[in-house]
Amino acid sequence: MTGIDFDIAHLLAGTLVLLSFLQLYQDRLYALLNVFALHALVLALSVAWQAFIQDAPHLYVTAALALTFKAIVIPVALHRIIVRLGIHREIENVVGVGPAMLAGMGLVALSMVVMLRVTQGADPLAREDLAFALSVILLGLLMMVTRRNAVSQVVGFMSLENGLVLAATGAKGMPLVVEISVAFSILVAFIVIGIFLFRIRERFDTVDLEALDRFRGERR
Amino acid sequence: MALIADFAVQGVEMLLVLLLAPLLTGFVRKVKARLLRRQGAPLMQPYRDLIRLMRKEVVLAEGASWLFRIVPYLIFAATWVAASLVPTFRTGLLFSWSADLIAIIALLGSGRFFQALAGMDVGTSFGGIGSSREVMIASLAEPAMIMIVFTLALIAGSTQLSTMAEFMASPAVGLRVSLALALLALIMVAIAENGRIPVDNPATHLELTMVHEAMVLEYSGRHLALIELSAALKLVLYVSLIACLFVPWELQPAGAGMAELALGIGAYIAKLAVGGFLLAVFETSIAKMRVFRVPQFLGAALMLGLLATLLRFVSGSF
Amino acid sequence: MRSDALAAVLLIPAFAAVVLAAMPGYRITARLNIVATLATFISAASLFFFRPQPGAYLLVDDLNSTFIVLTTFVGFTTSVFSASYIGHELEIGRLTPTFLRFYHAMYQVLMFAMNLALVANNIGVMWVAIELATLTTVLMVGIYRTHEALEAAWKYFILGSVGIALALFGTILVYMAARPVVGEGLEAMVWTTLVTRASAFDPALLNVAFVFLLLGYGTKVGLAPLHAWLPDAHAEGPTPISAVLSGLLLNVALYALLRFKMLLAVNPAALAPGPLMVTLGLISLVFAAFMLYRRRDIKRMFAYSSIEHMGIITFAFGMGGPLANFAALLHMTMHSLTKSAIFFAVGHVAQVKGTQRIADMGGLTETNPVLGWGLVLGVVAIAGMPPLGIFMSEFLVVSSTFARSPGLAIILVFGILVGFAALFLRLNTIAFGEPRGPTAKAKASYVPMFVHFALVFVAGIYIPPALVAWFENVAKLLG
Amino acid sequence: MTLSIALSCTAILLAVAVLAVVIGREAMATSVVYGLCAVAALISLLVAMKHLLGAAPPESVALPIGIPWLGAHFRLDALSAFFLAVVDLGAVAASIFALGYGRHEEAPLRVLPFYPAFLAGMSLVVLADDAFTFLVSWEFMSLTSWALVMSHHRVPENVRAGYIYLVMASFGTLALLLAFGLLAGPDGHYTFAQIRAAHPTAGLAALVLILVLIGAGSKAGLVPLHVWLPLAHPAAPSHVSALMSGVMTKVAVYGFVRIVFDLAGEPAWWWSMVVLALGGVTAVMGVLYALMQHDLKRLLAYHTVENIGIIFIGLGLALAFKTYGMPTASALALTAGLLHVFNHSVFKSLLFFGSGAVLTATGERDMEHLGGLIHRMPQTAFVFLVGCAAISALPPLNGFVSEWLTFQAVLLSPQLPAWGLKLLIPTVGALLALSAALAAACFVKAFGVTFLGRARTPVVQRATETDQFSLAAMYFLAALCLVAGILPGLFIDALAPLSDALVGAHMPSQIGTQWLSIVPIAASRSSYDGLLVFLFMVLSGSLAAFAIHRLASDRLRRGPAWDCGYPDTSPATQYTAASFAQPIRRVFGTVVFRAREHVDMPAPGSTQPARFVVDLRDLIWDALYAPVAIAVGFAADRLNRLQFLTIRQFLSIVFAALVILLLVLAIWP
Repeated sequence: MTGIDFDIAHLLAGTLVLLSFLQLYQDRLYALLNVFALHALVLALSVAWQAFIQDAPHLYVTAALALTFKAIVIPVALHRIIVRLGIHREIENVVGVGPAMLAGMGLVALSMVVMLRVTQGADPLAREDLAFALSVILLGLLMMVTRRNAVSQVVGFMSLENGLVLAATGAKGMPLVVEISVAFSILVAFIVIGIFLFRIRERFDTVDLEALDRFRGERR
Repeated sequence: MALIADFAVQGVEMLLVLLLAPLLTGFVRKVKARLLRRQGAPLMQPYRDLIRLMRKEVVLAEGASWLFRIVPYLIFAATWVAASLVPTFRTGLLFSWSADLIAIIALLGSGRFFQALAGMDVGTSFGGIGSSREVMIASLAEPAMIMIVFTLALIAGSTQLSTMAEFMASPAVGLRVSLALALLALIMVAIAENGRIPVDNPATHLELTMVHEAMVLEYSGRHLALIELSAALKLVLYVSLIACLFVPWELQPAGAGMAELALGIGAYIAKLAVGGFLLAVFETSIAKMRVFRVPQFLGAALMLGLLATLLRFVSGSF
Repeated sequence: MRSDALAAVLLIPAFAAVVLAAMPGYRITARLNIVATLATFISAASLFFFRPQPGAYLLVDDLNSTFIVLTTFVGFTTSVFSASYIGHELEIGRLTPTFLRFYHAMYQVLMFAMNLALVANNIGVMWVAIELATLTTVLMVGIYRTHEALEAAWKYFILGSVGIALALFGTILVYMAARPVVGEGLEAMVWTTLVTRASAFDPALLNVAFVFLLLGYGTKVGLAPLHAWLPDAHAEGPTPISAVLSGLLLNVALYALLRFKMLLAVNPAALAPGPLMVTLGLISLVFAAFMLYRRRDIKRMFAYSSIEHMGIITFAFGMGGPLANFAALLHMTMHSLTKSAIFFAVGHVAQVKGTQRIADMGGLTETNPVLGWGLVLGVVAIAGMPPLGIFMSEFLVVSSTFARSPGLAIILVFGILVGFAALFLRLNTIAFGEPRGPTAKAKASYVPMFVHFALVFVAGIYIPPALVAWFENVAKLLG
Repeated sequence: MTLSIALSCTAILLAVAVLAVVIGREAMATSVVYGLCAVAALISLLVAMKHLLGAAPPESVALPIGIPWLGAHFRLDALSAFFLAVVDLGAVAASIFALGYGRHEEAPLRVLPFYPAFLAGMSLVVLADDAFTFLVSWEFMSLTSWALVMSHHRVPENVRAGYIYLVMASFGTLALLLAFGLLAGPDGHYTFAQIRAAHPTAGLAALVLILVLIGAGSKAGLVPLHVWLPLAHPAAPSHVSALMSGVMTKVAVYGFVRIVFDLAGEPAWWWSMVVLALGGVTAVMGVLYALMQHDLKRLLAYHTVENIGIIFIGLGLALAFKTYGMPTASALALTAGLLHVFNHSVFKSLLFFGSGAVLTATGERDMEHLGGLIHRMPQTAFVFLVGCAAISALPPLNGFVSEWLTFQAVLLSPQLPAWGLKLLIPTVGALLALSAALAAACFVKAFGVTFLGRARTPVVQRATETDQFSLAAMYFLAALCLVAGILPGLFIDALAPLSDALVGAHMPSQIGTQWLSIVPIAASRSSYDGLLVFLFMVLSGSLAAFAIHRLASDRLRRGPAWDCGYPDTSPATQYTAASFAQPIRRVFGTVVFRAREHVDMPAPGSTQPARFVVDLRDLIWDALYAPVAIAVGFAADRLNRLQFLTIRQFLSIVFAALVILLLVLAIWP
């Protein structure tokens, strides 16, 4: 693999991490959705690039999937839902944006440390990619746990999954990547539908545990 | 031949304690009366009482059960057997090995057990008072007695009364702290066990103060006679126990001749007299204590006994 | 013949799923369900005798063959139970025929998924299968469409999906670790290849991989603190599903974890997986033991007891060594049988009493003697009392641990005792005392329950040498 | 051969248990089950006695069950034979008693299946020869007895009792499990033979001793692990109470002896001190608790605690002598302890049978509602009296013999070099004497209040003498009390091979001695002859009776009670159990139980009755058990909050776990 290939792949992966940070930074739903669409787009690009440099045509399927489904369909659908359910546009954070960003920094550092312990013998592209992928995943999780808003949590989950796809495609010659990405898209679809079905306006939280307690009398 | 002689001696011993028992009681009463400047009943009075009681018919309370009727015989049997196992004028009695000092105490214990039961049999309040107080006293007196036995047994290296007595007679004893403690404790226990002042008053019929009398309140006739006799026997037993353990002088060894035996008997009667006199003096010079002071009195005895035993355990020289 | 049996294990359920989805009518579908599971069980049992060669995707070895047989067997008995259970649900109208078809189809899909996860020789396939199983159970948990059921299903779904993601990342990392050694492509995901070459893998990658797999599959195993979905899913879903969840799905997830543990065990430079599993196991045990005290819902209570036992098993595997591994395998088997049997009993109890509130049950041994004593027997068994099987495994675990590291054994014993006390505290209110609640006789088939108990009892007294040899091989395999 | 017979008897018992489930509803089920139990136990009893008296060599057999590569090992040596005999003797008596008593059972299906299983469990414990078999049988015994305790489950107290019992039992079993784990080592050498060969290190053995004291002690009822016992034993049907009190506690003692004297290697210097101290405290505490009771069966249960204390004193002395290489003295102490094991099993079963008879006749366990039963049930009263006298250690009955031997052992102890023992043993001796005296007091109360006096409630008037089977069982045991009391030599000689095996010496043979007296060391030192004492008492008593009736009067007239001239009073004026114990309560209770007496005397002229309330506090419960319960509840409440987190919060926990693990990896060297 030549240096330029490596640099481009590296660049795209880095961009994904950056975008994850941007997502953390957003405090309005629409903006968040837009950033996520961008996130998915960059993912599609990087997957396509991987397909090109690994000349693994099946990866193009994944790329296309990411592009159409995540970058277009889902954001639109979520827009609709927001309108339908009249979810107000503010994103409620558990911790403020600033602390969240700091935590994100910490997580990225952590993933770097963990991944760079991998011996030099391993394929450098894999190493860097994995490091970025791991940080994307962690940032996604961070988003899920710091945002109270259902939609933003879904977005968090999806960017987490983008990280997965990034890792999977980065893993040269890994079988089943396409299947996995498909499976995940279905999963995400389920979640979105679920939100829509259960009318989860604000957050996962209010699919009430209080109800559970009332009916089951578990709380003492 | 020797066996027959031993049998004879044992028999004499049993009869002796049986016959002397009322006399001792009478003697104590007489001395007490004298000390109180009273004429007092004659020495033989207890015998007369016993005989009269035996002749009288028994008036049995309605609630009384079969237990109530056999208890007097049980008590008498237990006390008599116990008393006849204590060497009085001669050690090495034929059957002395059949029960050691612990067993003798246990025999007295069974006597008391049944007496307390009899006290509860008729179902009167006084019987209950008597029984419950009696067992309370016993529950402290018996352990104290066991502790005393431990001390003596550890000194004499045996719980066998004859052996102990022989050892006590021998010069090997010497003067020991533990012995003194044991003697003191033994006297306290003896007073309690025989229901003498200050623990109990054999002469009282004041409801709230009596213990022994309350238990036997419902007895009459021959039953009462047996119980009185057993009480007298018990007194003799304790006096002769103290005598044979602490003043074993003129206590004749096994296989002694007639003359020595006569001497021994004389000495024994003298000891009884002294013991009775001292008891009378003590009783007249002290007031009865409240029932709930008794535990402290007996607790002191128990502590003394325990202390003596501990001394023995820690070093043989005490 | 050889590979046929293996194929059957997978194809029968898949096919049955399609058929059942299409077929109306309660009686016939229930029967068909039973028949299908029975057939699956038979073909699985035949794997004992004809073992196919491991392929690129499928594998049958000592470790999983026992699991397959166990899974298919419990699946069979559960289907028998579910026939009588679902009948009652239809009568009282908690389920409509449409949902019933769905239910039976899903049941078969679940069986398929679990079998696939067990026989998969490819870590990717294994992952897919387990996720499939998870999603199916999510759907079945929500089948009653009540508020609580949907809530539980949703919770399960979300937490499950995150677990899925973590597990996948772990799988990818394993592949990355394997690739330089094994070479690109399919081979680098075939377990049999991996385990032979793992010693040369990059330890750092393996470590990270194991962390993700532990958390990912650990969520499915229900180890505290990843357990949150488990109690509600058990409590709100149909009881047959609770039985399958506790009895089988947890095992399957743990089995996956074991595979990767073996992978790490081969590599000397990698961190020892033992301590991690021991820690998680003890946490789950003690935590669940305390949680048992405040439970008022009978199914939730037994769900927590499942967490407790999963903790014990994980702990034992973490300790390692022939004794502990043997004990863990035995415990796994016994727990599946016992716990599913308990849920059979609980299902009927809940139907008789018309509620799952423990406070509304009472004097069960008076009103429904068979059911009541069955439940007592089950609790006695699950609490680890002789002469039932769990006592033996707990005996082996505790005694072998105490000699090696007393501190851990003390914690273990403490947890067991606390859980024991809690279980019997509740049992007393359910089974004894003055009868409470409705006392109608249950229309139930007690056969599956007592078959399980019979097996557990026999295992407590006598384990056939063949099985022993089996377990011992596996114990050695696990190191 | 003998072993296989014993095992097959156990198998028969298990089969009977299954049979009971099948035929439980039939009318004749009771007779069939208990009859079969009696027969099986009898056979096994004969076998055990043959093995013990014949001083036969140990037999062992291994069955291919239990832990596969280990198998189930069974062994019949002198120790197991003795305890097997004790178990089976109790079993025979209980079964015969139950032939009559069991008819009154309202829910036989809750008793019949578990009873034979319980018997089987107990005999399996004493026969087991490897850790696993031992523990299985041990826990099986607990389980079946728990089921029997729960047989009258509609009474809330019984359910609570069963619960506490089961938890304590499992606690003890886990302790024993840990002990065996230590003895067996990491690679699982579970057979007793391997354990004997192992010789554990000192620290290990110390830990084992403590664990065994917890495990066996909690089953035997050592203070402070006794709390379950007075709750559980009375809750069961009376013949089961008899077995639990008389026999099961002895099985626990067997466990202690087997492990400490046989398996755990050489005792350290302090072991005997712990055992002695526990024994002394247990003896006194047990009897003091008993004195405060007015429930007859609970009183008996507390006396079991006391007697266990006495047994452990004997064992502790044996341990002390063994430690300092005084085998003969050790043999004496051990024999004393084990003889008391036998004696207590006899008279405690007898007493529980008696209480059972009273219970069936009156439906009352509370002594305050009884009284005067001696008129209604004279025979029961008689045998019960024998039992009371025996347990109060009155000569010439058997209870006295074993306590006498224990005292003799105490008198040998000054030769022990250790200073701690020099100070401890006399104190323990004092405690022993105290407990004996208090026991006598307590049984005066028990018998006096229950059988003597006048009836306190109408139920007594309806009472009738109990059935023939029960009487037969009770007479049998009463006779045994007397025989063991007047011919103790036979029993002591039977224990010789046992003490040889455990402490390497035995008491001098008693058969040769004159008049069948018993001589622990030497005739000059001490000797006791129950037979002669008995003869003397009979002789002098009957002599007196004869003489008086012949020479003096034998006239007798019934009249109203004198009672110091008070008019005929109501039965309510009698002394009750509480008032009888009041003096002793004043002496000990204020310290031990924080006993407080509240009197509220209404003003003169007011009509409401005066009240007198005594409140007793169980300090052991307050100090040890209540805090545990509170702590568990507290922890449960705190952790229970985790059930109610939101999904996001759960996710955060997962996230935190992930980050922590990654951090661990990051800082991994």
